[in-house]
Amino acid sequence: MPELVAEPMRKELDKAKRMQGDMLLSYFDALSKSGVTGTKIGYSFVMANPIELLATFDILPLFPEITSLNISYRGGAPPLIAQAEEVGYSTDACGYVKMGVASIMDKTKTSIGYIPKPDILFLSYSGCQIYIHWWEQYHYQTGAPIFTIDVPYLRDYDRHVPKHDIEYVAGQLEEMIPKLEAATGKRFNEDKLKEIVRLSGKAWDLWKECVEMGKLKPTPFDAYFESIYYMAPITFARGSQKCVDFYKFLLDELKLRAERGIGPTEREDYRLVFEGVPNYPFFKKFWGLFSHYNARCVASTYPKVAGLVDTGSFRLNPEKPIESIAEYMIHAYCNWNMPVRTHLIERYVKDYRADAVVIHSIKSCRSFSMGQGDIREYLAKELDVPTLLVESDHVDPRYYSEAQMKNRIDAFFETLALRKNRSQIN
Amino acid sequence: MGGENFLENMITAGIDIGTKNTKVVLLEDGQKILAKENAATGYDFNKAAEQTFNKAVLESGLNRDVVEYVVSTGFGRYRVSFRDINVTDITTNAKGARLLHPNTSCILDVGAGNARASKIDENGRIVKFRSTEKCAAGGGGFLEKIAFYTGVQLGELGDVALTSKNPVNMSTICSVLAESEVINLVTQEVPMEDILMGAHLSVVGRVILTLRQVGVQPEVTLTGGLVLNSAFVKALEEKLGMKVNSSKDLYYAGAVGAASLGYKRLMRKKMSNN
Amino acid sequence: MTKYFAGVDAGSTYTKACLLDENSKLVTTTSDMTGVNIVAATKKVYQAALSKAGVREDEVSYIVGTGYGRYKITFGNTQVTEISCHARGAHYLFPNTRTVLDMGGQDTKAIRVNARGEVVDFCMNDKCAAGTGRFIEGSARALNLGLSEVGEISLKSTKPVKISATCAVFAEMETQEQLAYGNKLEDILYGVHSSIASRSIGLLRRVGIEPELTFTGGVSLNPGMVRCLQEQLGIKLNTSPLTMFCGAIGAAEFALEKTLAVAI
Amino acid sequence: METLSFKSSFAQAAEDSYTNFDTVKEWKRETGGLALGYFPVYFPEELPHSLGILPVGLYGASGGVALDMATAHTQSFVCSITRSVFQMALQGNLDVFDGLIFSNICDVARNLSGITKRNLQKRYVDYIHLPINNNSSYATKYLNDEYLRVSAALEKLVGKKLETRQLAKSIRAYNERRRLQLELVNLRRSKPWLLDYTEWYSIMRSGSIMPVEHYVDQLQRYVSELAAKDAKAMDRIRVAVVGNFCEQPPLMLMKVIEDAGCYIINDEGLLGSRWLGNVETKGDPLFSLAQAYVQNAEPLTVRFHPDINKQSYIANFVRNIKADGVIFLTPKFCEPALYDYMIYKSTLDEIKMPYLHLEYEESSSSFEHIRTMVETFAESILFD
Ligand SMILES: Nc1ncnc2c1ncn2[C@@H]1O[C@H](COP(=O)(O)OP(=O)(O)O)[C@@H](O)[C@H]1O
Ligand SMILES: Nc1ncnc2c1ncn2[C@@H]1O[C@H](COP(=O)(O)OP(=O)(O)O)[C@@H](O)[C@H]1O
Ligand code: SF4
Ligand code: SF4
Ligand code: SF4
Repeated sequence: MPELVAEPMRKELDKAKRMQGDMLLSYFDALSKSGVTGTKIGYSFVMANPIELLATFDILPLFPEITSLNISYRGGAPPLIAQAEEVGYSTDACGYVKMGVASIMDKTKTSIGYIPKPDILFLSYSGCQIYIHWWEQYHYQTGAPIFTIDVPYLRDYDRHVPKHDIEYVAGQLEEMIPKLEAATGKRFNEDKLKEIVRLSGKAWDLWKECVEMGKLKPTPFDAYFESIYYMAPITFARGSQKCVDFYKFLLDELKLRAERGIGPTEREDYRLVFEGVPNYPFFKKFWGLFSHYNARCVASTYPKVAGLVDTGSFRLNPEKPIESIAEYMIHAYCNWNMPVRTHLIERYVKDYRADAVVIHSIKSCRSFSMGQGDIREYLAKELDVPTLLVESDHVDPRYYSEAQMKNRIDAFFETLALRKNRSQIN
Repeated sequence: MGGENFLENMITAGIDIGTKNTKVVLLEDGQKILAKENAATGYDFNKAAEQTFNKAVLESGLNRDVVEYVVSTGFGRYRVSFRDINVTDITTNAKGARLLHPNTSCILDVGAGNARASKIDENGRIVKFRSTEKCAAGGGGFLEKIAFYTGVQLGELGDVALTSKNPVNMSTICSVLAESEVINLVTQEVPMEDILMGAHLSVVGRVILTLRQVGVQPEVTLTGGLVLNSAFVKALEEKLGMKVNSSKDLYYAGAVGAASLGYKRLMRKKMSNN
Repeated sequence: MTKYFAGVDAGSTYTKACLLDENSKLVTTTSDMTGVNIVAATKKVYQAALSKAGVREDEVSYIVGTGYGRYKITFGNTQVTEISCHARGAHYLFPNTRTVLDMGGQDTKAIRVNARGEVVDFCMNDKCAAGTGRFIEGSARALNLGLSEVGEISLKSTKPVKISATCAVFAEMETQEQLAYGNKLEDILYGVHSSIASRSIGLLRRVGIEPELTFTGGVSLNPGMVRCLQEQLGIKLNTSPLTMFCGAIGAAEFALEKTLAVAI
Repeated sequence: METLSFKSSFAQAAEDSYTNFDTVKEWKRETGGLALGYFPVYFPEELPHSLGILPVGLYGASGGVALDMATAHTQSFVCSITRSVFQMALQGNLDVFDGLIFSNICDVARNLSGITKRNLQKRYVDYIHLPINNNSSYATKYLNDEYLRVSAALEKLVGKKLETRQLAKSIRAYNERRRLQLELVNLRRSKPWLLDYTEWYSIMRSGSIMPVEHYVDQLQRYVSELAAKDAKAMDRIRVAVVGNFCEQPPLMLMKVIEDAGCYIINDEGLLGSRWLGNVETKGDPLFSLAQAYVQNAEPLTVRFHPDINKQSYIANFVRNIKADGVIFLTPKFCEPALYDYMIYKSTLDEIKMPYLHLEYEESSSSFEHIRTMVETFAESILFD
């Protein structure tokens, strides 16, 4: 990251980022101690998980997506991917799956330490079908049982959810309660669930306020590259007071930045909307290719994989915990059909007064990437929004070619500069 | 016909038509190499086979008619008009490797296009085999391209690479990407030997994956064009952490295996005729 | 004293240079293999352009570098990506250009431009659908043929073979397998050109094909490729012996413009 | 072999279902009915059928179309069937269909439904979410409601109401088709030399384009004639082909496999059409249809079965069909197939069943590499 703001100031303004880092470390620490403490580990997905229900039973959730991306961010992906490919996983398979499977093979130590094996596999089938296959791999690898919540895809192009979908998801959540009681030996405590849901709801509200700060011109933060740090607590710590505190803190920090007129780059020359999963192994380099042009992201889709908080599509309600969790689960980003996803991006461009859209496409994640070409078609051809589509991989450094990436991004900014100049003349 | 000696001095030929090179071996009694020749395959396979075969016959100083049985193998095996039979190159490479190195249990055959790994049991039977995944393909041919961009002769490629002290990390999986990465490295004026060694390591990385998929078990024998490449062999041994059989004759393993299989067929035929 | 403006395109295969005078008239073009020493190659090609035109170094007011090696052009004043340069160069040669297809050694680009030759939208090949000059070179070398021959030979095809693989790696394997089936050389080569053409058309569709379409880059010299593209698109392409220099010409135009901008 | 008179009509219909759909056009002209295209794997054909709509399976163009338009909208690292179906949708081959329906086979197909909708604004494009949690007591009720939702949309399309009696009749017709297809499956399993794979394939494939009554009629005669036939068995290995459940391999590829010394005694091609066995028609037929799916669906890669152990399933399966080996034939870039390969292969290793993994694209036209692999595979089993 370029140091454009004076160092002491930067430190002052990056407190939330560091706080997030500390939270993540203590979370990893709790995971690694689970063997000693006897805490049950429940593997879960970032998208559309009923984490509130797990927390009610004191199950410690482990998100292989988060461990994988962190390992990858710290350069630890290649040995794990190689290990998985040696036993037969294809180069075309999602890197998360390969890393996940390899990270719990015997004697594997990852760049963030040992990853505990699952006691229960919570399968929320929402959007990404690879989830199912991934959990099956774990199931046959470790014998841990799979607890399934099937989440119907959003079929309606106006975002309408039929009643039977909500009934089905809520019904399955109800059915899971006795299973959880059996697995943990704990009685279900409805009040506890309600309290957790209340705290979750609070965190969502604060996070929503944070992401909408991107509407300010200039935006005080980068809604893609910085959000990727900020989005972590809402996933792994949701439902706790600590999580609520974090977002309070973050909101204050963002407000302070806005007040003082500073942000992640020296100036704000371009406002961008980002779509797609980032490339973790080259995260900072990739960011640098944009911040070099004083471009800031004002809104993006990926940091909302844990919940589409700013779309008004769900709201956690402590009085109706199960139904509102069901609704939350249905409205996961990848569970949305393509026209609805496309329109969300379109709305971001308008509401956040963006100059252009950047799509980062992941070769091995088809849940995101299939159809991104069509998003580009729509934005570029029908709305005349400049759109750049570049591709690499989320965890596998073998698909990143820096020179090619730079060339495309440089050229993109050349065209944006032309457009800008023209609109200033006109 | 009569006597025992009709089973002696039997000469068989193995013709291995690879994507890049055609290799021919003449074998006496399924054991002794009388001649070995190779030439570029080009685009007329039968012609390549014919010419290389004639050269081998010439080299052996024998008459063409004494070759009693011709086995074709390799990817152009169906296009050799004068073959008696054709066998796949996975089988012939395994046979050839075992003939040349009797303690072989894993064979890694790296040609121009892709790599195949196979594992054989104590009787020389193939129990498991695998070819590089399409996306991870690119064996010697990739190195040839790199040689071309960097202006190094193919024969010297390995030696130049071996002088590298600081090989670049070229981790890309697919050779389309790897090629453009090499071009970019050249553009950045990274020392030639470091690029070359990086390229070798990247190919080794890919083929080892295939080998590990069948299970590595000593002795490992390398066959195909890359036995001629010192850097490849060294990188392979280092990454595997074991010695790899890589005598120069193994370049002809496919043809040797083919000729030896021809000898077996011929024996059986003669015995039953007798 | 006349002033000159130079564009140097340090490509992956060829380095190209050109000079424009202050009236934007093309004075000269030169090219040579890039080879392994980019700095030397760019110097050499640039010097060749100067001596070919009889222009002294100090008569050149501004030099713009482009191409993958643009940061290695040590004597240049600034750099512009080859996407913007090809667009400008195509517009220079064919002012009615609205779409540019640039096929070079390393990548393929589809560019939509406005009436001023400015880039409106562009797309570059994804690796898995890469169809570039490199691939033709690969086939040429595999078949022991010269680069300028392959296109000519493919023109003789009467029964084209279909090469269906999308990625260049697989397509190369497939080419060789077609030989194993005993297909004729010209038919296979036609297949190679045709498969690359269809991949580039996919790319062109991403930006939208608006006439006139100008075909630039080294591969625009390949008659086999031109034929395949025209057949599949059903429209005529602009090409000329100069389209290979579009990158350099565009760069020189930028050099001229930059100087003008500074002067005003 | 040539004596079987209906052979060519099967072959023609199958050929027609790649890109032309002339059969469908003709049917529409004759009957004035509507046609509906559906994407693999599972689709309740009975629903449109009972409303007089002709359901037709969309199984890719088998290399019959250039993919230039699809390339503009989709990434290059997705399987070919999605790209060719999308290309056909854009360039008009699918104009004959009044609606297109997708279901949750995989992430790619799922997103395909949305981009198809965006590009064909006026067309009826729908998506069925088939439940995966089929041991939930809510699953059948959910699917029943989902079928009602789709029926309502179809009713709107034709301007007709779904009638219980009609639906029961449709289910019976498809029950018969499933029964006959299974009979043919068993016949081929026991005597694979009775018909070539190509022939077998076109019979199965034409089942997804021909009107079911007509098809059943032809198939009935075919099966009985075939059962009475005699042919010489060759010394070949019996292989099960696994993984080609969605994108269809080129027929030439299957021929290469058989010619290399194999009998394909099982394949997953077009599997959806034979999945549920006999569906109950007494009571509420719509509910029965939903229940049949939830309870009887065959385990298949793209379907999650909470209660089925895939490892013992594959072990029993290869034992029951007396396979000598398994060929995993997976479409390039088809992730679901690649994951099940991992689960299956560990079991096959354990029970010492030889297997081979190959990749294809529907448009592949070169098979040398595959030929070499399969020949070696057959050699290693035959000369054991
Ligand atoms: N003299 C040599 N020195 C180094 N490498 C060589 C030499 N000859 C061939 N090779 C390598 O071997 C590869 C060709 O191997 P070969 O087994 O002949 O291929 P195929 O069987 O596919 O035709 C070439 O791509 C090249 O990398
Ligand atoms: N005379 C020619 N005939 C046909 N093709 C040519 C000719 N000269 C160059 N090419 C093609 O052009 C490509 C190089 O194009 P160029 O635009 O110079 O690329 P780059 O800018 O990357 O160096 C080569 O790969 C080759 O395929
Ligand atoms: S395919 Fe994409 S959404 Fe699915 S697990 Fe992988 S990265 Fe996540
Ligand atoms: S370009 Fe590379 S990654 Fe893509 S299909 Fe080809 S070999 Fe695979
Ligand atoms: S072939 Fe595989 S990846 Fe493609 S649509 Fe079918 S199931 Fe999905």
